[in-house]
Parts: sequence; C-alpha cells; structure tokens
Amino acid sequence: AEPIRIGAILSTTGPGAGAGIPQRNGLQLAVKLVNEKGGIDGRPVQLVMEDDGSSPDVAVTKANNLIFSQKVQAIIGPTLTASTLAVGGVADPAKIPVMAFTGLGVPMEKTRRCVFHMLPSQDLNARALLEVATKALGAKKLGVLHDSAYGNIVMTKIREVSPDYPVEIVAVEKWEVGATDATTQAAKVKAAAPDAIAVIGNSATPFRNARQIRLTAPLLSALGTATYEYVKAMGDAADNIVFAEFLVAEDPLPSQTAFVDAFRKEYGVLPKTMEASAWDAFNAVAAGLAKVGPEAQPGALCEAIRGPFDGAMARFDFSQEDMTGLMLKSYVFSKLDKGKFVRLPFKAGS
Amino acid sequence: MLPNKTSLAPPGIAGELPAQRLRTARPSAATLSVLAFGAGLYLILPLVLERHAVDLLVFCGLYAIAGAGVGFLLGQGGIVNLGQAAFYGIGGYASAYCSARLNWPAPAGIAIGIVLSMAIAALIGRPILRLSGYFLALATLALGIICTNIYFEADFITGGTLGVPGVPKLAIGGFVFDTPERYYYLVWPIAFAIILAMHNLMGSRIGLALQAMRDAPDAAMVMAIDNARLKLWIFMLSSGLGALSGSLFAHYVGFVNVDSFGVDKSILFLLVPVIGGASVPAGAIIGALFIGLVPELLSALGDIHRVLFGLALVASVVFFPDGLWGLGRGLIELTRRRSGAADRGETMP
Amino acid sequence: MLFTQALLAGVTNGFVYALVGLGIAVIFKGSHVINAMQGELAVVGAATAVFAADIWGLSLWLAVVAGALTGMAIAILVELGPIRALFARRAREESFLLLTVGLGFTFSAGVLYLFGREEHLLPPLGDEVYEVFGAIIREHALWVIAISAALILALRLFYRHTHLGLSMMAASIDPDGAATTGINVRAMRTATFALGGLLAALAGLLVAPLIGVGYQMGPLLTLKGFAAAILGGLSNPLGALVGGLVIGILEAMSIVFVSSGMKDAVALTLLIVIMIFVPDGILGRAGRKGG
Amino acid sequence: MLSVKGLCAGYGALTILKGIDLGIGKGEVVGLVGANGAGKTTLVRTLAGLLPARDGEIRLGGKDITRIPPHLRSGFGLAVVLENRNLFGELTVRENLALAERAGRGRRRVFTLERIVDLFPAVGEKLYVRCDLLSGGQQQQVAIGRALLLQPDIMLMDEPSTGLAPKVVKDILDVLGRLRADGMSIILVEQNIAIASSATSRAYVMAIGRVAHEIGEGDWPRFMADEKLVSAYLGHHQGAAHQ
Amino acid sequence: MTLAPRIAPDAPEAPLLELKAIAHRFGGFQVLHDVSFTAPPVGITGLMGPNGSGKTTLFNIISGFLTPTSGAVLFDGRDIRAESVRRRSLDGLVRTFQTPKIFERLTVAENVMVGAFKSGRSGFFAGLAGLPSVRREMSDMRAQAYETAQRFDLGAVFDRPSPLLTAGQRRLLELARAYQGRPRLLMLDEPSSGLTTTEIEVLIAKLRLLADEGIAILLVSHDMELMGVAQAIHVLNFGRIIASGTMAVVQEDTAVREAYLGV
Ligand SMILES: Nc1ncnc2c1ncn2[C@@H]1O[C@H](COP(=O)(O)OP(=O)(O)OP(=O)(O)O)[C@@H](O)[C@H]1O
Ligand SMILES: Nc1ncnc2c1ncn2[C@@H]1O[C@H](COP(=O)(O)OP(=O)(O)OP(=O)(O)O)[C@@H](O)[C@H]1O
Ligand SMILES: [Mg+2]
Ligand SMILES: [Mg+2]
Repeated sequence: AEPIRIGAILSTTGPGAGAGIPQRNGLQLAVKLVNEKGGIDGRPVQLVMEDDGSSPDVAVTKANNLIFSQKVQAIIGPTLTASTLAVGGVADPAKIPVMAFTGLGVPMEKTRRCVFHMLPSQDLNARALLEVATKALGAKKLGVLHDSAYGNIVMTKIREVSPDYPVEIVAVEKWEVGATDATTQAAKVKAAAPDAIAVIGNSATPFRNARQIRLTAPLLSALGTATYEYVKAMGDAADNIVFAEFLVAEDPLPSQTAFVDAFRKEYGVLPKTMEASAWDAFNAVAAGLAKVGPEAQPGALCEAIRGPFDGAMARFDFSQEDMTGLMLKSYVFSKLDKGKFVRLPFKAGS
Repeated sequence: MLPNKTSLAPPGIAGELPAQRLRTARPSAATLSVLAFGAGLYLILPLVLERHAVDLLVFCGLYAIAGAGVGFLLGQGGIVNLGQAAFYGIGGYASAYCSARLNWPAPAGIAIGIVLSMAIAALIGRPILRLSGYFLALATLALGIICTNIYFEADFITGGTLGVPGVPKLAIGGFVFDTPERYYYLVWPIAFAIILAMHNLMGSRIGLALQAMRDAPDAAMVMAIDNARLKLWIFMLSSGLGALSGSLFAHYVGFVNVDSFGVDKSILFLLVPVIGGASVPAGAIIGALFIGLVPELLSALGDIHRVLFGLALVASVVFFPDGLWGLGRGLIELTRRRSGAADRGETMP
Repeated sequence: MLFTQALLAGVTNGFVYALVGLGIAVIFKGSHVINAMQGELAVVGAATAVFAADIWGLSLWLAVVAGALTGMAIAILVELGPIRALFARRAREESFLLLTVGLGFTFSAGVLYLFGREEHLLPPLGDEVYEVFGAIIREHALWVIAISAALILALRLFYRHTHLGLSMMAASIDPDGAATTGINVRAMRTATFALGGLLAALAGLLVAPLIGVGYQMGPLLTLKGFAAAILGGLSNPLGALVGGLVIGILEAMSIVFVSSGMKDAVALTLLIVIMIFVPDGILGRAGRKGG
Repeated sequence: MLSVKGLCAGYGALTILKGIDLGIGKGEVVGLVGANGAGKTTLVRTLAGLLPARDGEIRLGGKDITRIPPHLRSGFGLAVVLENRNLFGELTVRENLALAERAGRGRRRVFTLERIVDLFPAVGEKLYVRCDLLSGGQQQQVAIGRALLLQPDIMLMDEPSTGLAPKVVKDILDVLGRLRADGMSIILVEQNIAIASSATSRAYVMAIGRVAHEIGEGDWPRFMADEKLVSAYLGHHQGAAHQ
Repeated sequence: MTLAPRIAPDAPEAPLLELKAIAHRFGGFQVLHDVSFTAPPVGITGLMGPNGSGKTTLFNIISGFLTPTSGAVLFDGRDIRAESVRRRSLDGLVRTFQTPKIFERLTVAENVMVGAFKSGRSGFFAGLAGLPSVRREMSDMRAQAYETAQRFDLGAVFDRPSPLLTAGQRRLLELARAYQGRPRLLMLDEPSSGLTTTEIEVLIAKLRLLADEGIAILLVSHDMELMGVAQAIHVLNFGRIIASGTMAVVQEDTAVREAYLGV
C-alpha cells in the first residue's frame, strides 16, 4: 500500500542537537515499531526527516518543503522554541499538525489550533524547579545561572511565578549559548550565598565551573541537561545535581516500562525524557490517524489529536488551553549519584 | 634634437582615442543573448519548480541582497565586513516591530530599518573605518556580536530568544506577497536592480576612486580622493542593503528571533560574494545561489552532507580562483576565442 | 573574592584565547594567511587524543602525542594541497580566507561525523586546587598559563634568534627576495603550517581538561583567537598573549561590573575603543607613512 | 662563467624573451642595456630562477642550472639584486644581512658584515632599524650588501644605481672594480649609459626580448657617439613594440 | 617651444611654497633640523642630498602625510600644516612617490583618469543611478586622459592593465596622473629612476614644458643631468640645508662635493 508520509524537523546539528538527536532516536524507534505491526490502516509509515541546524529560518524552509512538496500528514518537531513559533506560522494555516518539543504556553498559541506541545510550558518548568527548591531542598535563597536561549525563557517565568513561593532570588547570571567558560558568572552567584542554585541551559560547562570554584550549594537543573551525554561532559562535577524531568529509566514508572524496554532492546542504552517525548509525539499522531484515516480532510487530524493521550513520558491532554495538558504532578525528580540518575520520592504539585 | 621630441605634441592634436573600453561599455550581442536567456529562465522557473525550490530561491534572493552589500565593500573597498548580520537584524526587527506590534504598513517598517541601519553605520563607521585590513574586520566582527548581544537583551523590542511572531505578509497596494512564488517575483528584481546600480557606480568616477583607494590609498589621497568618506558611503550602502534584506526576510518568514542574526549569518553573507567572486557585483547572485542551494542538495546524502559542503567550498576556491563568476566569464571568453569573435580592443597581445 | 575570582577566570580564559591566537599569529607571520580553521584544528587535536585513549586504548601520553601530530599533519597536508595551489596562482587574500573557512567547516563536520557530538574532557595535568586571596584556581589552569608563557617565550626567541625562524618570516615577507637569498620559500611555508598546526593541537589538548571540546567549538575558539591575535598586532606571538589577556579580562570584568547579559556588548565595545586608539594592534608597529 | 643559449621565458600567454644568447667570462663586468620593456628585468628574473625558462639553457661554471630552483642557485655562486630591492621590510637591516650571510656560509668567504658596513656606512648606522623605515637609497644599499654576503662568483644587478646618490654610485663602481679584480663576474643592468659605459667593458643591448646589438670591448665610445644607435635602442617607444 | 609661458619667469613674485624652520623627529631620531627654503610660483626648484638626508620626509611633510615636529609650511602664503592631504591636493599640491604608487587593478587609462578625479562632478547617487551625465563625464575624462597619456608617451599602452608596465612606464604613468590633477606645485620624488639616459632627456624636455605651462615643480633627484633643469637647488645633508643656489654654484660647493658628489 502507499505509505503515509510523516515529516520531522529536528535540530540534529547546532546548539539544539543535545535534544534533537535523542528525539530522533525515540522517533525512529516508534516509527519502526508501528511499521512492524503493519503500519496504520494497513499502510506503512514513511518518515521524512529534516535537520534545521538549530535555525528557525531553516526550519521554515523545511516546513514548506514537508507540507507543500512532500505532502506530509503531520510534522514531528521542531526541537527549539523559536523554530516552533516560525514553523507554526506555516503549518497552522495549512492545518497540518505540528508536534513540537517545546512548551510555549503563550496566549497566542490559543489561536494555533494545530500546534501541539510535547513538553511542558516554561511556566510549568519554572514552577517545578521552585517546588523542588523550596519543598525538597528547603531553600530560602535561590541563585540562578542560565543560558541566553532556553534558560532565558525559563528565567522570565521564574521571575513571574516566584512570588508564589517562599523564596528569594538572590542572584541571576547568564552565559551565552556555546560559551566555553562561565566561571565568573558562577563566582558572582556564589558571592550572593544562595541555598540552592538553578542551572538552566543546554551546556555542561557551568556545572563544571560551579564545582570548580567550590560552589557547594545544591544544583538544580531542568529537562535540557538531564541526559547521559551532558552528565558525562560534566565530569566529576556531576554528582548531587537534582533534575526536574519525566523519565528515570533506571527506575521507571509502571506506565513507562514498555517504552524503556523497547528502547533498551533497540539501542542497548537507556532513554531519557527527550526520547520518550518523541516516541509519544509519533504515537499520538498515529492514534489520530488511526481514528480519522489517512485520507481525511485537512484539519481533521488536528481535531483527532486534540484530546487526552497516555504517553510513555507522561499523560497529555492536547485539548487543554496550552495544547499539552501536562501538570506539575507529571514531573519526576531525579538526582545524580556517580553518573546514575536516581529517582527521588518527591512529588510536585501536592 | 632627439627624434622622440615629436611625441611631445601639445594637447589637442593627439592621436585618435582608442575604442571605449570602460566598465560600462555596451554589452556585446553574446552577452545580450545570455541575458535574454537568463531573463526567460528567471521568469518561468517558479512555474516549473516545486514550491519548496521556489522557497529556497527566495532565500537565495535575500542572501544576494545582503551579500551584495558585503561584496561591494570587499571587492571595491577592500573591507572585510564580518558584521552584516547586525544590520540584517536591524531591518528584521524594525519590520517585525513596526508591523506586528504597531500595525504600521510594511513600507514604513522597511524604511525605518534602512534609515536606522544607515544612521548607525554612519555613526559607528566614522571611528572604525579608520582601521584597516584585518583590524577593521575584527571591528566589524565585534560590532556584529555586540548587536546580537543587544538583540538578546532588548527583549521589549526583539522578544529576546522567543522572537517576534506574527509578522504580517508584505502587501503593496492590496497585493499580498503571501506565496513563495509571489515573493520570488518581488525579491529577485530588487536584487537585480541593486546589482545593476552597483555596476553603474563602478563605471563612474566614484567607482574609479574606490578602486584607487583600495590599491594605493596614499596615492588616492594625493589625487584628492576622500578615502574616509568613500568608505563611509559604501559601508552605509552595505548596511542599508543588510537592513532591506532583513526586512524582506521578516515579512517572508513571518517570524524573527536572534538565531537568524548571529555571527554565522555574518560569515554566510561574507561567503556569498567570495564564492561568487567579489570583483563583480553580480558575483553575489551566484554566491547566494551556491550558499542557498548546495547544502540543500547535499542534505539528501545524509549526515555526511556538512563535510561535503565544506569540501564544496574548498573546491570552489581551489578550482575557481575568481569565484564562480570568474568561472562563468572564463567559459564565455573561451567560447568567444573559439568562435574567433573580434577582440575586445584590449592591447594585450 | 569575587573580583579576584573573576580576574583569575579572565586570565585563564585569556591564556586559552592566546593559545589559539598564537597559532593564528604564527601562520600569519609565516604565510600572510589568516587561518580561520585554527579552532577546528584545536578541536581535531583534542578529539584525536580522546579517541586514541578511549577507543584505541593508547596510554594518555601517547594519545596526547597522537593528537598533537594529527593537528600538525593536517596542517601540513592543507599547505601542501590547496594552500600551495592558491599561492602558485597568486590568489587574493579573500580566497585564502574562504579556503580556511571551508576547511574549518569540513573539519568540524568531520569531527561530528567521526567522533559524535559530545564534549570531550581530557584528564588535567594536576588535580590540585589552589586558593589565592579567597579565589580558587585549578592546578591545570596554572599549567596552561605556564606552558603558554613558555611557548610564547620560545617562539619569540625562535623567530628573532634562529636562522629557521628568520627564514620563515623572510619567506612570507618577500618570497622573491627570500628565494634569491637562498631560502626555500615553499619549505618555509610548509614549516610554518606545521608549527601552526602543532600549536593548534597543543591549544586543544591544553584546554580540553578545562572546557571540554566538542565539534561545534571551533568557530568560537577561532573568533576569540583571531581577536587576540589581531589586537596584539597580528604577527607577534607576545601580542597574541597580550590580546588574549585583554579580551579575557575585559569579559570577566564586564560580568562583575556591568552584567553577565551585557558581557559581550561591554567587552567588545571596549575592544573597539582600544583598537581605535592603537590602530596597529597593541604590540604592532606601523610602517612608513607617505612616500 | 655564465653562458646562456636560446633562452625563452614569459608571463602567461606572453613570451617576452625570444631566444637570448650571451656569455660572461670570469672577472668580467658586462653591461645589459636596453629601453624600457626590452626584457632586461625578465632576463634577470629568469637567470635567477624566479621565472621558469621555457626553452634554452643556462650554464653556470659549466653546470646546467636551467632547472635548478631559485633558492639553490646561490649555492652555485649566483647572486641577484632585484629591481624592486625585495628586502624583508619587517626585519631589521642586520637580520636581512644575517640571512644572506648564513646562506653564503658554504662558500669562500670574501665578504663579512664588517666589510659591508665599511662599504655602505649608511647601512652601519641603521643596522637595528626595520628595513621598511629606511630611505629608498638606504634600502638599495642593503639589497646590494645582502647579495654580496652570498659570496657569489657572479652577480646580477638590476639597476643597482637607482635612487643612489652620485657619491654612493661612485663607491659602488669602485667596489665593482675591485670585485672584478678578485675574479667576480658581474652583469650590470643599467639604464644610465654614462654609468654603464664607465663600469663595464662590454655590453649587450636588448630590444624586444632579443639581444639586438653587442657593444664589444672598447666599443662604448663609438656606440655613445652614434646618436641614431642610442636613440634606436634606448629611446622611448620600445615598450610598445611587444604588441 | 609651442606654448608661451603664462607668467614671465623673471616677474617678482611671492613664493608659492615656503618652508619655515621645519624640524622633524621619528621617535628619538631627528631627521630634519631647521629646514627653510622657498619655491617660486613658476619654475623648477631642486632638492638634493645624500641617501637618507630627509628629502622624502620633507616631501611627506609638504604633501601632508606627516606633521612636522616644529616649523611651518606656507602654501600661497597660508599655513597649511593643519590641512589634509586631500585639501592640499585640491589647492594644487600634487606629488609623486619615490616608489611609484600605481593603482594596480586599473588600466593605464583608468589610472590617468583617477588623476582628474577632483575636476569631476558626479556623485555617489548619480553613479548608482547610472545617469547619462555620468557616462558622458566618464567618456570626457577618458578623452582627456588619452591626450595626457600621449603627452607622456603612454598612448600605445593606454588600455593595458597597469601591472604589465615596465619600471620606466610606471614613472611616466605616475607623472601623467599627477599632471591630470592640475597641479600648481608638482612635487616629483626621483622621477628619473628607472629611465634610460635617452628617456631622461625626454623627461627633461617634458618638465621644461610643464614649467612653461606655469606649473611650479619641486624636484628631488640624484641625476645631475635632470637636476640641471632646476633654477635653484637646495642641498640637504643630515636634515640640514648645506647649500643653495644654481646647479653651477652647488656643484662647486665643497661641502656638497664631499657629502654628495664624492669628488
Ligand atoms: N608580470 C608580468 N606579466 C606580464 N607581462 C609582464 C610582466 N612583467 C613584465 N611584463 C612585460 O614584459 C616586458 C618586458 O619587461 P621587463 O620588466 O623585463 O623590461 P625591462 O627591460 O626591465 O624594462 P625597465 O627598463 O623599464 O625596467 C614588458 O613589455 C612588460 O610589459
Ligand atoms: N617612519 C620612519 N621611522 C623612522 N625613521 C624613518 C622613518 N621614515 C624615514 N626615516 C629615516 O629618516 C631618514 C630620512 O629618510 P628619507 O626617506 O627622507 O631620505 P631621503 O633623503 O629621501 O633618502 P633617499 O635619497 O635615499 O630616498 C632615513 O634615515 C630614514 O631611515
Ligand atoms: Mg627592468
Ligand atoms: Mg627618498
């Protein structure tokens, strides 16, 4: 039978590749398994994979290609927030669902009824960090080190929601994406004597720098750096870092074991949140396609996806305002112990 | 009396002026037919190509506009500009802010971007254009990075990392340029007009002065050429083109953010004329096509495509010394020589 | 404490920039080519060492030697191939720039393709951590400083006091004059690239324990090295050090006294101001003006 | 000493030298004159190896050096003072000279740094000054000194008197005279026939890439007296004749 | 001669150029000490001296590339020390260089046309627009350049790329270009080097012709024959004027003979 074409725009090169490559692995596995089970409606799935090189203008070009030349039914990705905004501008009018690996939660997303989010909004990420900082670590004074891209967005939200928590933000320092050194920033945060420090961004460098200048306060981090690669690049700085994420494959939740096993069987290593979210993204599209069939009217697939979906990463509800439906209690917290992620008993949002 | 004294003829009764061989000399029939063919090809391309290909060509056009500015600085002024993305960004943000946030008509945003860019170029150019060679290149590089930094920080205008979404499509007199095809027919004529204007300038007194300034600045000064002012002018011209390209980019993609205005873009804009050949303005067109299309063609080959793109750059410089434009001209010359066409009045034996 | 810590960080970074800038200066001195792939060569050197140790199981020292030789060998090949072709044709400056930018792309993509996208750390030369006025500096940073300083001193002596060093400079300043003075111009250029490649690899190997090198890091290193070399006067090894320190310290101080968000804006504005006041670079010397 | 047969050379598609034949014996100072564009510099550059010979043969001291690369020719006893001086501008005078001294090491030592400083006092004053700060004449002196330090058997000098004060020219001519007495051969490209005639015993007159006329031993006065001959070979429009 | 001098050479005139106690120092090296002389608005003034005596430095000071450590440069009675090279050129002060500075990427024709840059009118925007007036201006400039090129025996190589010129032709080209800049004072730094004896004779005739046209010339040369065209000669030695006068006078001066002529 004629294959169903699904597009993907991932940042497999450039600064976003830390997330883009795991996403690619999760996605390819999901496609493979669906095809092994006979595809959707008896038709195999053909994945058209594109790399946007972490640049939004390239992402738009690729989206144009996928939608108008390749005639895909849905787009998995992009990896980065800015690319999501850019691609949404092309895909939404064409009523092609976009399963973005970013969480926006900005009001304008209300108008884009076909752009779904596989990861929590930054508002939620900010709250998850503050929850664990205040409730699990008991921090009264929080320092923040963040990068100029993803970290910057989260930081904006931390500022907004921090009044809800009994914590004072005592130092905020920034490093630019790709920086080779953030020692001075770390020193400036250290000088403010915080009880805990949130390090938000896609780089192992600041973690190392913080430990190198003997910053002993607990470090917290978000999704972006919760991967084995980053942990390896952190070197001996990697212990006792707390992550707010969704999947600890060493100790998965019952709803996650099937995915973890399949992944380990395929690749021989453990997956993290990014792999799981890509797996979910494809499966959500596949579920929608199974409902409306591959020949449906434009927009029907979006409608079909717009509902609850039980994924390996977490439970989604794409009919929510933020087009993701993730909640604080969906988070899983982990701590690094000798390079291994250990799931913490702490639950947020309770 | 020495026999040679006869050559000291007073002015006025000199021998006949050799046939014109100015840079603006009338094109030959061969050139004209090539041009006509090119124009035809240009017009029908969108009809035969897929939308995606047209989309790529629109980006090529944008690169050509911004790259032409950098190329003119390099080829005519000997100035390596590693900061064009700064002006590209000014154009992009001016358009995005004016039309998406303030709901002003698109031409207003474009004009503001260009004027602002040229004003900034005038202001900053005065001190930094006193530098020369690689020192100037470093200053432009620094300028580019400073601007990127500011784009990150000034998020009340630029939206920071998130950028400005929802930039409306460009509409002129009710006609909306909302498809790649329509944009293609808008962007490329602009690029051609710019190249033509540059070509004109090269054939003028100012163009000669530019070349003179580049080859021997001291001697140019003695000929009363105001090197500083010339440099400032072409720097402003280049900046204005960067802004124009950025504005067109913003309206085309409908979204701008800092990622589009980084140092890598500046390097790309420099590569455009260098690959195409910086000695002729039209080199920017060829360079833009190369930069815009080759990575896309190679990306079909999988992960190795970036290595291949690097090698393609290397090959282009090793095998085509004057840029791809030089290759084209070489071929034309060759066919001409073959067909025994009349020589061009050059005195080279 | 904060000030001292920032100063130490600035100085350490300054030496890192200087190390890359040193190679750029050496290659410029000996060939008048701006080598825009210096950072990538550093990455290649470090990545090779990491892989020689991790995958081929070489001992650390052998791996480091392998990394250094790889950097040197690649630079030599680049000189023997495309660079020589361009020289034979008397290509313009921008052709060399494009060539090295293209090669930089290629090497960075090659590292990505062959070695993956991880950042690689090498073990440091020493694990101690020292405290200076309440601030902390790692032993390896001190080694970087000491080794770079020694390299710079050695290069200075090499260029001013050895026949080979003088010949390398002479060959690039005036190839015809050099050839008629019994200097093998091509061999000198090859030697220059060998030295530049070796310095690049050394830079990569020395900084890998501090910052962890990855395929995407080349351009950044090149840019900072380029800035350091130019600020110092372009063809002067000592200048590259001064340039690197100025940039490193400016950056650190902008973070302390202004804000980390405006670091680049502040540091680079100051850099432009410095250049305007010393238009030939801090240690550069101007030629004759006029006739 | 040096013999050239049927030498052809040029640039790109252009052939400038169209079969040059000449010969210089040991201890001879031979002039090479000719109008602008006659090809004198091209000949010097070809003899020096900077421009490949397209045809013909260059023999030096009996050995064929036509295909020897330029930097090895000093080892055969050949030294050149190029038209543009070609000094290493960013290096000091001393460094310029030291490089040549080193290259001349394997040969019989006739010149030392001290002797050069003696010959050209201006050089001595500026030993530690960068060459590109020197005046034009000072640079010319350094260039000649540099060539001498290669300890050559034969010197090619392309217009060495350019830009030199008359006194220095006289001194150089004196030196050349002494060198010749020491057995050194010299080819002197010289536009100024007064200088050429007083410095050389015989000369080749070049025109349009060929040796068009030979001024034999003792023929200088006759040549100079013949205005027609002089203006025919040294007059103006020769440069255009290549077309 | 075909042209009558515009101004009679013997008319008493205020000097066109006047140097007052010029001194210059490079770092610790004092090149010029207290140099004063004048050049009349008509005729040829010579400047000679041993290598390194400071002639070119003096040229750089007069043309504006260097600012003297002390002393004044008066042009037309006005102190021009603060003026740029360009401003001085517009006033009619045009020089050539000891090593010819040719615009290598231009043809001979274009090089000469650049000489007439200052008399052109068209601006940047007119150039971009490619107005017909610009084209006309360019062809006029070219025609004028051709006349000048012929005067300086460059007619036959008019459309050659300038790198192909021989040393002698480069000298002539620089001269032609400077002439095209309508100089009132033409400063020539060793214009004869690279020329044959015959060519120097022609050059002498050309300089006379230029002088007859009313162009004042300041000439630096080591060629005694060429120097013979100068009505007054000043001899520099170690940055000081050691003799002034006609050729015959300075040639007999013992200091000059010892320092410069070596006889
Ligand atoms: N690099 C070059 N490329 C092409 N042609 C050249 C080149 N250099 C010189 N020529 C041409 O070669 C011819 C001979 O030049 P050459 O310099 O040998 O003359 P010359 O006798 O030394 O003259 P001069 O007395 O002016 O120094 C000239 O016609 C010149 O135009
Ligand atoms: N920029 C400079 N820095 C240091 N010294 C300089 C500089 N320019 C010139 N000099 C020195 O000043 C002196 C005068 O130089 P200048 O070029 O004026 O001499 P000149 O009279 O033109 O000699 P020539 O006849 O050889 O051309 C020389 O000793 C020269 O080395
Ligand atoms: Mg010559
Ligand atoms: Mg001089």
